[in-house]
Amino acid sequence: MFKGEIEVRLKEGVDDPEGKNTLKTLNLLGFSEVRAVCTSRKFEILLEGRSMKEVRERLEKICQRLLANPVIHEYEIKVSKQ
Amino acid sequence: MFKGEIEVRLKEGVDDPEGKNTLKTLNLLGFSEVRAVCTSRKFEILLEGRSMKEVRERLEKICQRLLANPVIHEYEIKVSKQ
Amino acid sequence: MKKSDMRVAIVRMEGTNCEQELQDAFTVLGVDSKFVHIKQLKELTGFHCVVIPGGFSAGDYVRAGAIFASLIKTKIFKELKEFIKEGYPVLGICNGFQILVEMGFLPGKGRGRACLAPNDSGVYECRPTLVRNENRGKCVFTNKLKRKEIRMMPCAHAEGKIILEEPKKMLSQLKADDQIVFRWVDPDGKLAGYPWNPNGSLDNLAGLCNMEGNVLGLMPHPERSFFRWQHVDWVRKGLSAPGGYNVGDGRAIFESVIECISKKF
Amino acid sequence: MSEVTKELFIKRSPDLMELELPTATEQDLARISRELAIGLSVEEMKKVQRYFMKMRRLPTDVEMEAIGQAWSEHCCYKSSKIWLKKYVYPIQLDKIVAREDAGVMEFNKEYYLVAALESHNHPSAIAPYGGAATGIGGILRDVLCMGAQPVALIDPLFFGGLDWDFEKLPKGVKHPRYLFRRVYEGIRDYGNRVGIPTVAGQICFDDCYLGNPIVNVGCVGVVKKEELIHSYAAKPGEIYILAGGKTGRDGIHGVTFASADLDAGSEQVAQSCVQIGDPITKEPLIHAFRECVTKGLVEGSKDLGGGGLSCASSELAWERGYGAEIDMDNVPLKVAGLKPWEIWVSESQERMMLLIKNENVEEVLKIFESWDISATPIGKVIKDPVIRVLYKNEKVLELDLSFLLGEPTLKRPYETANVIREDNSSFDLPDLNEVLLSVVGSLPVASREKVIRQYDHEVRGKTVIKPLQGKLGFPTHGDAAVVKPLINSNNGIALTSDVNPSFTKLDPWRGTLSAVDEVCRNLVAVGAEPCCLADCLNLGDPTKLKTMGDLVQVCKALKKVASVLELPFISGNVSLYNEGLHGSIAPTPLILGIGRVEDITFCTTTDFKEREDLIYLVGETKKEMGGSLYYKLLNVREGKVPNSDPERLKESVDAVLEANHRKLISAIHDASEGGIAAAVSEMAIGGDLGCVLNLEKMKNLRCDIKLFSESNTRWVVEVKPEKAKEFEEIFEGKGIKTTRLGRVSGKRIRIADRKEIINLPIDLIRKEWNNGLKKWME
Ligand SMILES: Nc1ncnc2c1ncn2[C@@H]1O[C@H](COP(=O)(O)OP(=O)(O)O)[C@@H](O)[C@H]1O
Ligand SMILES: [Mg+2]
Repeated sequence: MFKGEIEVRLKEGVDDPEGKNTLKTLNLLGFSEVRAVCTSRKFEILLEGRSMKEVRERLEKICQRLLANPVIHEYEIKVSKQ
Repeated sequence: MFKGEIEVRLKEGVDDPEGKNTLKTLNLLGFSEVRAVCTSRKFEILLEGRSMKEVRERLEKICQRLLANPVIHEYEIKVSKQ
Repeated sequence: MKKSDMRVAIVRMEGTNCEQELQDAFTVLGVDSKFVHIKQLKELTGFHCVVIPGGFSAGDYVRAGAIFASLIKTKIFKELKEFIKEGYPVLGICNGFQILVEMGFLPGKGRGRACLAPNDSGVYECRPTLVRNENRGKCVFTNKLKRKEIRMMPCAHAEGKIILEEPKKMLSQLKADDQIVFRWVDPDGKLAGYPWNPNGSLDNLAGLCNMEGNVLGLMPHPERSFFRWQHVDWVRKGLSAPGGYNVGDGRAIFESVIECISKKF
Repeated sequence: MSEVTKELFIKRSPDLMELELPTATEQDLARISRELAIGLSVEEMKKVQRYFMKMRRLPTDVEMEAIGQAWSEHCCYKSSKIWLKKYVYPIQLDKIVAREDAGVMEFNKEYYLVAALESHNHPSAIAPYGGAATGIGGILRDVLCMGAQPVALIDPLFFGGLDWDFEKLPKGVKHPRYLFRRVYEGIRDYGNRVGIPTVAGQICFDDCYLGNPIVNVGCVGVVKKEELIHSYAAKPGEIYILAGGKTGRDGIHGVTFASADLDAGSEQVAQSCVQIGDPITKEPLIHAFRECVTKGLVEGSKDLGGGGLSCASSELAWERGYGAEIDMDNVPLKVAGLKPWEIWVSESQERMMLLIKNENVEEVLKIFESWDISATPIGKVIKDPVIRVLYKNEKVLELDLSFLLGEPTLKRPYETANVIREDNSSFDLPDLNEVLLSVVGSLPVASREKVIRQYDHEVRGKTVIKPLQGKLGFPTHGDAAVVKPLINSNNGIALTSDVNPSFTKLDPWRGTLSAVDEVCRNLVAVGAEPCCLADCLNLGDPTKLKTMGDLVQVCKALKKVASVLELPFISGNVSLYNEGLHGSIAPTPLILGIGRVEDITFCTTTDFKEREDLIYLVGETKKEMGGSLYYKLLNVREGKVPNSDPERLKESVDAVLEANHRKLISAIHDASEGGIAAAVSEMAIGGDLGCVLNLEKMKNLRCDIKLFSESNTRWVVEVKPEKAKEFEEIFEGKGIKTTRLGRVSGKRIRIADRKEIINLPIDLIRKEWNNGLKKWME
């Protein structure tokens, strides 16, 4: 069994309303030292496979098909054996 | 300037409907080797501060005040100097 | 107090979006209400009831209600606490419920903590739902409802599943102290699963009040069944209703609180 | 930038380029247009060249960009304008109060109704979530800028087949399942957050949309008559105030992008065109703007959509022949370092332009401030019809508005395609029980519940006829949704949208007539009198003869039917260059129908109400099976597309409305995809009541055709036995056929035509119907 950790985040230059609103709130809450907030999403995926290489390729496909949109997202994949 | 990376995730035992839905979809899309999906959320925070220690304490507060709900969430904080 | 002297504060910020229909409800019943933006809210004197409407305060980013709750906490927490202590009613609908729970007003001090987690379905659920009045008389928002009476109040939320930190213990406390106000039921009045329990809430909980009964939080929207023509099946059943022509199931909540204010203050 | 082109660009200051246009050859002109990505043809570039030679100076890059935006298909309708002007715009013109960013009509004595309809196809193809979300954002602003309170949204969507093989998709093309999911999620997350209910829509699947989904969005609102705001400057001296979101690099070249074919390279190019909506800026923007309107502080207004600041400031001024002077230094920016041309044409979301009298500026700024929304004066209206833009004390643009907005039009060549109107098919009668189950479980008919429930269709508490209706716990589809926008009036607005691409693909003429027919059927079914239409003409590449031929056919058909029905087109949009994997999409003239309900307590729904009530069919059934669901399921590729006779439609509409006013209708559903079989099934599902029908009185057709024909102008109606006579007389009096088919009964659908042909429990039908689409959405 393998574990894939995928982080999907917005590319630089793409607006992040969630980050923007969180920043605004933190400042209002008195955390005036906070300068920027970016949000991203992580998926931890347990999956079967024969090799790290094969699993990585499958995870790559999973990102392309479902989890990320190359136009606005970038993603990072880490694979480990369980 | 410091960078805090905060990962907020559901505690074990708390349902993760988003993870469950993603798992179902992946299976349907033909990724039958996928066994489990957990999701979590990451906040990257840029902030000023005098020391790693102080910054960590502030981030701890930020989690308690806003980013996490102790009933369902656990979180992890990483700090680095920028 | 006369109805014409009552003033209701409807608290809002960017993203609250059920406030107009809420105001309409009070207006129809002859009670004056005022929208107050959380930015401008400095004191509660002059108000006799505070309502936090549904919607997506601050986009519900981070977590439903989290941002609104922490803003109230920094801005007017003490005043609101005092207000509640004096016995004035406070109502949180949907997002408002999430906010009251986030702030700790529900289930209340010394009661353990609760949370409104994402629906089991994982998605937003906008549907007609039924709730049964479980309250034995403590809650000031349901005194116009009969015990065990079933009412239609639609739900519309993505995070409404009530989770208790220590489920067993807290549940029996809540029961013992008459803090349970509404449970989701099916048309036969049974505690059914999805979709009648739209979010998978523990023990079908849909609404809770505090120990004193003057703070109510509920996931369904009584303002969306204030009139009979808001019911999904009014064309089948007609507009005459037990309470009168075009009276919807949710109206009793507003009538109850108005009656409570007029008696108490 | 290539070496050759580089020489044509001259740096005038760190932020500004000038172009060596006078000496440019045809090749150079083409290259410049390409490098700047402004999408102008060589002909158009020559026109620009001549203008600047006359001016005796070189154009700046800001000017070139502004012209590129203004002359894009999206902004100036150059390919479609002559046809719209000839056929569509003149219909019932006197009923229209204004046709600007949104259209305006009378609603009741005190209020106007405001509506707008637009496409968001290309952005949604590459960034479905953001694309669909900003589509809603944009249409809300269109309605808002007329001063109106938006009250309902409607979202018609078209995707490729959900079962398309992943491996057969070229790189960069997204799978329909991904697109479908991300699009409705985008609509959900934006619409729910801004708190305007999404009450109606349409989801259609056809492989012609592979690689190019159609995402249209409509919005209606209401405004007190005296609060109507126009999209033009009334007087020189009025101050331009830019309100809402900040300006950034997102959404640059959106309109030129919308006017180009999508191809594999689009993903890269497109990144900057993608706009991200922020509903949590929009929601308070609505409140703040409305507050300014109700206080009478706004003279004119326009939303910033396609073409950004450039289009909004120019068009506001030019409409009444004035000009504008804008100082770009004051435009609030998201990030530093934007070039002036980027600021000028950025399509960043959540921005509105207001025209305010000098003495009111302060108060307006205060109102926005109290809502935490940025608002900044950036210029003023001037008398001369010129637009002048300053940046860091430098004039970066000065153009005659008559040149910039002079409406370039093209009369493109076209060819009318042949249509087949024959049916020589012959096949054995299949097992109709099985067919009925496949029909109700098929994508065109199956339940949309899983999507509809994710949209908040009840926020504002004014949705009196909901998209899902029926007995509690037994939801079924309605024909149109009705909102009751005003607390003190029982007047309602009914909304629906239709077009069946299976029809328009085979026969654009009849397909278009059918779309309007269906819209009217749906409106009168809830008890609404059709009062106006809006159209979004989604078609392929206009340089193709066939596409232009289709466009002309569509416009002519709209004129024919709308003139008879006396329905004006209050708003509309043309989206061209929709080219999918299989070439041009089917011509998709999406029709939005808006009806007026005098008293919402007269509204009717589709669910069967009571046992022993009679069931009628209104209208005539013919063997018009081209593009029908039944033929598609059986793989029969013949048949003519159903025709629609506008005169008969009008008579029928009046008759159904009369029956409604006399309260003779217990339930009613129009017959469309899947014919009366599908209609009856949905009526049974929602009432949890079955029926017994006999089709013998429908003459001269085989029983399967009777069941599944999609002939237009038909309804299935439930009528109380004691009202049967009065009901029949109304239709008889107008020469419209009614056929008594049977009665409401039991928990099964039983249909006979001499012998029994259908006998199924409703629970089974409901199960298939519930799963048909849902199974693709897990
Ligand atoms: N096919 C059409 N039918 C009717 N009106 C149309 C059509 N296409 C465009 N219009 C109208 O032309 C005007 C300009 O359209 P458009 O530039 O898309 O508006 P905006 O960009 O302000 O939303 C609008 O009033 C629009 O409703
Ligand atoms: Mg516009």
